[in-house]
Amino acid sequence: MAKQSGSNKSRLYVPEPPFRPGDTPDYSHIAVPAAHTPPRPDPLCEAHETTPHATSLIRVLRFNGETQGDWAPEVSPELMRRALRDIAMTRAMDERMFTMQRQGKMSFYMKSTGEEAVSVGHALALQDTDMVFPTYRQQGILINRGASMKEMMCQCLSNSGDPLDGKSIPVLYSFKKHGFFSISGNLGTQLIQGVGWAMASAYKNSDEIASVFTGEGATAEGDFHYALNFASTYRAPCIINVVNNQWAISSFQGIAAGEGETFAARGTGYGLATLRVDGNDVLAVYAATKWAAERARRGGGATLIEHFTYRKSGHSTSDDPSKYRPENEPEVWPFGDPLERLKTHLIFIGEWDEERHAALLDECKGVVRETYKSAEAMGNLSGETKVNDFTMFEQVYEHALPHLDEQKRWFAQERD
Amino acid sequence: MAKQSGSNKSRLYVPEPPFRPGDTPDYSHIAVPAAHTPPRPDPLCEAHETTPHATSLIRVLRFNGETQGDWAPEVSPELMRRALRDIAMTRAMDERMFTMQRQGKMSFYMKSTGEEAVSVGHALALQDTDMVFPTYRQQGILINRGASMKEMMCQCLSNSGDPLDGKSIPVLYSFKKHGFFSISGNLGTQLIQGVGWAMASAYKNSDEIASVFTGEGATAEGDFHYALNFASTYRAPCIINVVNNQWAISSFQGIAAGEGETFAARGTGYGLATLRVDGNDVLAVYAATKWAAERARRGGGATLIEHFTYRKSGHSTSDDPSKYRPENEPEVWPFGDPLERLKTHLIFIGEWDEERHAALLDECKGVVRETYKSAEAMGNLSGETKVNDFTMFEQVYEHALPHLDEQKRWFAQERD
Amino acid sequence: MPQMNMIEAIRDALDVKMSQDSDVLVFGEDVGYFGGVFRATAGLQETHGLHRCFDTPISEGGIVGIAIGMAANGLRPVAEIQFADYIYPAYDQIASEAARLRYRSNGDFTAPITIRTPVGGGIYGGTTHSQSPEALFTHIAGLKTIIPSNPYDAKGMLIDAIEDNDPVLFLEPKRLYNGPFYGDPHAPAKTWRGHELGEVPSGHYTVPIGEARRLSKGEDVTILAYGTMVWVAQKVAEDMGLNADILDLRSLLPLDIDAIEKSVKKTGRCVILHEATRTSGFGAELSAQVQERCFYSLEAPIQRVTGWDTPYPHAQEWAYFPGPKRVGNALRKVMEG
Amino acid sequence: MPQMNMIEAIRDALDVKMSQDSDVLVFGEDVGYFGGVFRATAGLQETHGLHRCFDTPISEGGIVGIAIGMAANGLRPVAEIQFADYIYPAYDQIASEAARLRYRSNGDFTAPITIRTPVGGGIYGGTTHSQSPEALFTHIAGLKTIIPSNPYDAKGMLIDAIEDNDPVLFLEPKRLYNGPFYGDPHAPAKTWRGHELGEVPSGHYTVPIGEARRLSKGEDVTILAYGTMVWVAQKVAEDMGLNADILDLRSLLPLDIDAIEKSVKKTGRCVILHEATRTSGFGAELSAQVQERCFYSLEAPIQRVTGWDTPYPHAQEWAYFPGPKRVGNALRKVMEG
Ligand SMILES: Cc1ncc(C[n+]2csc(CCOP(=O)(O)OP(=O)(O)O)c2C)c(N)n1
Ligand SMILES: Cc1ncc(C[n+]2csc(CCOP(=O)(O)OP(=O)(O)O)c2C)c(N)n1
Ligand SMILES: [Mg+2]
Ligand SMILES: [Mg+2]
Repeated sequence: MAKQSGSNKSRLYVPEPPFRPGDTPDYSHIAVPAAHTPPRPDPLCEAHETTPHATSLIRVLRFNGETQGDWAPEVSPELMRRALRDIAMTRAMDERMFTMQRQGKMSFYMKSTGEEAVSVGHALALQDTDMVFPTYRQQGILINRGASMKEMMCQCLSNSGDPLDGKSIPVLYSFKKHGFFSISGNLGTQLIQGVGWAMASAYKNSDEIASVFTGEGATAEGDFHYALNFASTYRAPCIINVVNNQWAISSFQGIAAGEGETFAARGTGYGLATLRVDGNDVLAVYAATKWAAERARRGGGATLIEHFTYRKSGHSTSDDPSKYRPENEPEVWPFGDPLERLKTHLIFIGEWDEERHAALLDECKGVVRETYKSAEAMGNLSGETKVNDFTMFEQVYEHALPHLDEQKRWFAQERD
Repeated sequence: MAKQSGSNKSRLYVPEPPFRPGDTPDYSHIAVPAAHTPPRPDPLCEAHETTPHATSLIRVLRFNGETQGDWAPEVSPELMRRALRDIAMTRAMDERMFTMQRQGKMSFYMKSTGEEAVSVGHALALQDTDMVFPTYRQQGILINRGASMKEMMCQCLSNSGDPLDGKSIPVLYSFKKHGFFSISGNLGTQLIQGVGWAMASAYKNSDEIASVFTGEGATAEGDFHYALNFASTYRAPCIINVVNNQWAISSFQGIAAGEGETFAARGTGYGLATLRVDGNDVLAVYAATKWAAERARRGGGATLIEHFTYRKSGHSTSDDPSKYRPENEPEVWPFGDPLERLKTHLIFIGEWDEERHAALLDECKGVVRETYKSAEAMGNLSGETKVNDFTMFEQVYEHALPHLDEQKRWFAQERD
Repeated sequence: MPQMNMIEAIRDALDVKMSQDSDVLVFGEDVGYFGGVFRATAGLQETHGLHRCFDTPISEGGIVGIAIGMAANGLRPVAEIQFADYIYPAYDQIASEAARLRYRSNGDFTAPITIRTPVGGGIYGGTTHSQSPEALFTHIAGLKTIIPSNPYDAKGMLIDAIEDNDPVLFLEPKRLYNGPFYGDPHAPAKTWRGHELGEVPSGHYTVPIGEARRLSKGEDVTILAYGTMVWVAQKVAEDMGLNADILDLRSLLPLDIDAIEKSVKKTGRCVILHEATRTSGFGAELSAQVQERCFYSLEAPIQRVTGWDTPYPHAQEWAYFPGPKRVGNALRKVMEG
Repeated sequence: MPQMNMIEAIRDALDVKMSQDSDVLVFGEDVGYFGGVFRATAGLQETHGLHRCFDTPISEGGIVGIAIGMAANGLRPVAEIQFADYIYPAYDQIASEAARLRYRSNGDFTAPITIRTPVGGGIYGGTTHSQSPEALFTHIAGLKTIIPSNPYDAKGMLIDAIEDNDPVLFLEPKRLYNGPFYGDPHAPAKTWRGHELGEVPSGHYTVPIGEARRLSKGEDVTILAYGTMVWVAQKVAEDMGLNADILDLRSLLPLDIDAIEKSVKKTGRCVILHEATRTSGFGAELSAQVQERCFYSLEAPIQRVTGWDTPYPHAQEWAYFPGPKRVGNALRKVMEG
């Protein structure tokens, strides 16, 4: 099925995605397992007992709203409605911020649309004191943990309410009080830091675990290898999450890893437990996380979880995905939408209905709108950000060093 | 069995080798498979068909001298005697150079004693035009390919016969004419370069493949991950060799990789073919290499081979292994000695005898002695190296840049 | 004469070399089908084939690593690092390997690779899309580090870099891709259209590595600049009515020290500009060399105008950027000194 | 007062801190049971336990990566990089992460780590066991880079580094481990025994980061040196009978610029010494700052004596090393100038 743009007259093999702009994407070859999900072993099983899980797919929610299989978690309708709300809220916020970026209010924004179930399901299954080392697409964790949306928005607007004082680009949040590690603009680097954090936790005999994230594209960085390797050697209490949303800016997942194996399978050879989960199925994400968290907390070491999902939007506001993939690919992607799937289930079990759903979406929109308004009142990048320029000299070191003090003085003299 | 030095009052797990100085090493728990070696699949099989090979051990030579199993290669007695000679010669050279280093003739030396079958068996199975990216313990490849031993020795002596003009420390050979890439002092870096070399070979529609080496310790570097990953994505025609000689200076292999999986198994999750071979069995090394080389040459992509062996000597002349492992561990290591094992086989099939063996060892010793004499006549580091100091300014760039010319002039003015 | 912006000039250089020499391969993150996040490789895959211009995994170390291996095997790889801020995972492959392969093998093996990467601020990229790490590379013997400031130079220097038998780091001031930038973010953006350095000959030509370009001739003061700061220098000197000798260094290692020395000996005054962090920036080396060679001609202390010793902040971008005001102050100071 | 060589002083500093503070962990390649290839951690595992002093995989990036994570979780990790020549795989974790974590999170998270690593030549280590990469780190805002030249400072500075709330790179001139080295490889080796700086108090004390140490007071010339070159400077100045103000900088970032400025304003002459490659070495920054601050006091051009702009060769080690002859020549030149 793969075809090659340009002529490839040599034996050098370069992978290509199945569809490009102009093609009619057909994903019927991707088998969506209906009923057979791999069994749920004991969380303290031998790592190799999860080898089959690395190449199959853990699913709980069927498209018709039923739940199924070994992994179906016992969760209350309240918890599921909470999940639904967190997903809807994350999506509403993303929507709004994207639009506001287009209006020049901030330099940049990144949506997580289509993959919100990963962060929300994951966060629901952790304890709030567990430290997550997120990428820029886990805003759902902050929403779930009750971080102030206004602070998040102010960060994106780089205004006087920005807890980071304008130092970082939008979306690179830091919320220690919510167990949310400062996001680095450098891909991959936090993976091994999270493992170190978990080692410290073990050293201190604490129960807290770490949960680290990477996109599938960034698994190619050395830090991913370091993380798997150190986690294996020191049996660090952590979860290593690969969010496989099929795309890394314009590169399909076959560039990141070749076409031979899943991302979860990477962990097998390191002696780690490995799970591969339908990332659009919030209950499956929840169940897999619970399993891995229990394993880590009880001394079983690290688990690598691949969350199989799809990046519905562009990579960021700077990206136009129609340049490299068919425009309707997000719609024909065979795993559905995480919000819709959870909604269908809740309706199926009689705990939700269309009216309440519409009201929920409205409510989220309203909250986001009001919050945004109050955030923007504190400034935005196209107007007056109200960030004090002198803050740029702060937090380079704990205490300013003499040469920085001197430069600050120069700055003060030269600006007027 | 693992015990912990010092007290470990925390849950942080740190692996330890089974035996330390003072212990009586007992390796009876390491099962040496007698007859059951995994079957030999077609070299163009699917990668995952070699998954079992990553955790078992390919062996051909039994201790009693018989050969056995699927992998037993059809090799002539001449070829085997050639292998025997190469191993013996490598060992004799290592012996001599080690002694000479102790006498201050060179700054440093590294032996490959106990693991010569890996380089010799491997080189025998490649074509001489295949490019190897060796570590400092593959001198057997140079011996096999007929590199000038005198040049090798002059390199170690950093004298006027040193092809590298004294620029590099001993053992870091470079022999392009023998398909032997310049050895880097930085561990791991060459792995991904070898993959790039192989990609270029594929691009040029050449039949040449690359074979890259790492010790098991250095697999923890990012470059190992890059190599496996890029080899998988672009199906590069290469062999990735992990020489697991149990030790990385003072660290046992459980530090490098944790205790859960073999080094060969690392490749499974990358979708590479994986073989694990008794590295003290030169015929098994030969057979595995033949298989992997055929696979690569015929377009099947890369194979990861773990050569399971043992580093009998110290890491280098700067190391004293009795500080961290029992002194007699090399003797009780259950896989025997590569030279002895091949000799036993040749005698078993009636193609060798003790007398000829003694004569061979004598001959090697003689050749090495004479070669060393003529090499040392060209200088050594404790006496007059006869290296022209001005050569240090050469080969920084193709053509000297003005600032280097200037520095060379300063040097000339200031030295007398 | 064709008019090109800097991206087009870079793309044209790649196209010219790929057409001439089948050993030239181009690769990096998003450079294949998509043509690069700054579009510098757009269309090259279609023209030259999938195997000659392709995407790589997100692994800067791996990208430079394969480039070295390919180069050792006779090819001429041109690798893109998406932002210079992401070059550090490749630092070991560049500094320990590409730069030292020829030396440690005494010429037995070489690594004629070109690494292209965007540098500098001015696009609200914050700490991780704005850095100017040139000084971390000028300290590495065996490597060449160059940085054009306009389309004409970009094409000619890139072709020269690809043809060079040593590894070359080719830095692209991203704020100049679409036009010269004179330091005022509020002024209407200029394009290269109509600028004489936006006139880029088609086909093959080179701008030799190692030669500075004189922007303006003057007797009052020497300004040493490169990348974005070249245009800031020009504008400020003009606005001040200074008779300045402005050198666009273009090549940092090798450095055109003769041109610098001649100029400072004539003017007796020197101001050095760069966007990078001040301490141990390349300006330090320039200042040291000028001082060593022109000590007896200097009439005032050499001034450096640089980025502050902090990471490149996001919202405070223009407070960080060494803009016209600070450049002007330094010029006034050096003229008074 | 206990007599210690530099290795013993470093080990003692680690022991003191590990005894005082259970948050201090020590790890790196071969540092656990074996005690490090230079023996700096010998005995610490036995004394403090396997979980407090342990071996790591051969992965410099991983080592620094876990150190950052541990530090963010409240510990005080001290990581060893076996040779500074092998620090580059960790460059990204150091420069992009450890040094910038506090900044990018506006103080929400911090990385108080200490990285110890041996630098410099003098042991026939060739290109990959001799490097002095300090300038690659002094360019990084958010990091501190320090380098002791003797046992007393080594212990006090290492303790101060561990207690510092910012990441500190602690460079150990390996040629000084066993004794001061005055630049002549053929002279009988000196040990620290009997040297006043080999007298190392037991228990806790600090030598504060940021303060230079004056080796000798003089009016003729200022010599700025650090690491191995400190002793070469002392010997040459003595042999020449110069009245030299010799500053052992000890801390490169932060730099004790006040002490430097005061000294050069007094002497009017300045020679800067380092082993690292010349171009963009730390000497450039020193020269630039001295020139900026002391221009009107300078009576001769500032001289730099450094390693050549080549990799550190093996057999030609002593031709590369900026030894007494070259230092003497520079001093003569600056005195004449
Ligand atoms: C070290 C590094 N290299 C490159 C980049 C530029 N970059 C930012 S995001 C991205 C794609 C990441 O893809 P993936 O890991 O799949 O995550 P996703 O965006 O799909 O969530 C790239 C290449 C970067 N930020 N850091
Ligand atoms: C990047 C890097 N880190 C550390 C070292 C120091 N070092 C040299 S050899 C070695 C051990 C290597 O062990 P292994 O890979 O198992 O190879 P072996 O020596 O057993 O053949 C170490 C740590 C180095 N040379 N390069
Ligand atoms: Mg992705
Ligand atoms: Mg080993």
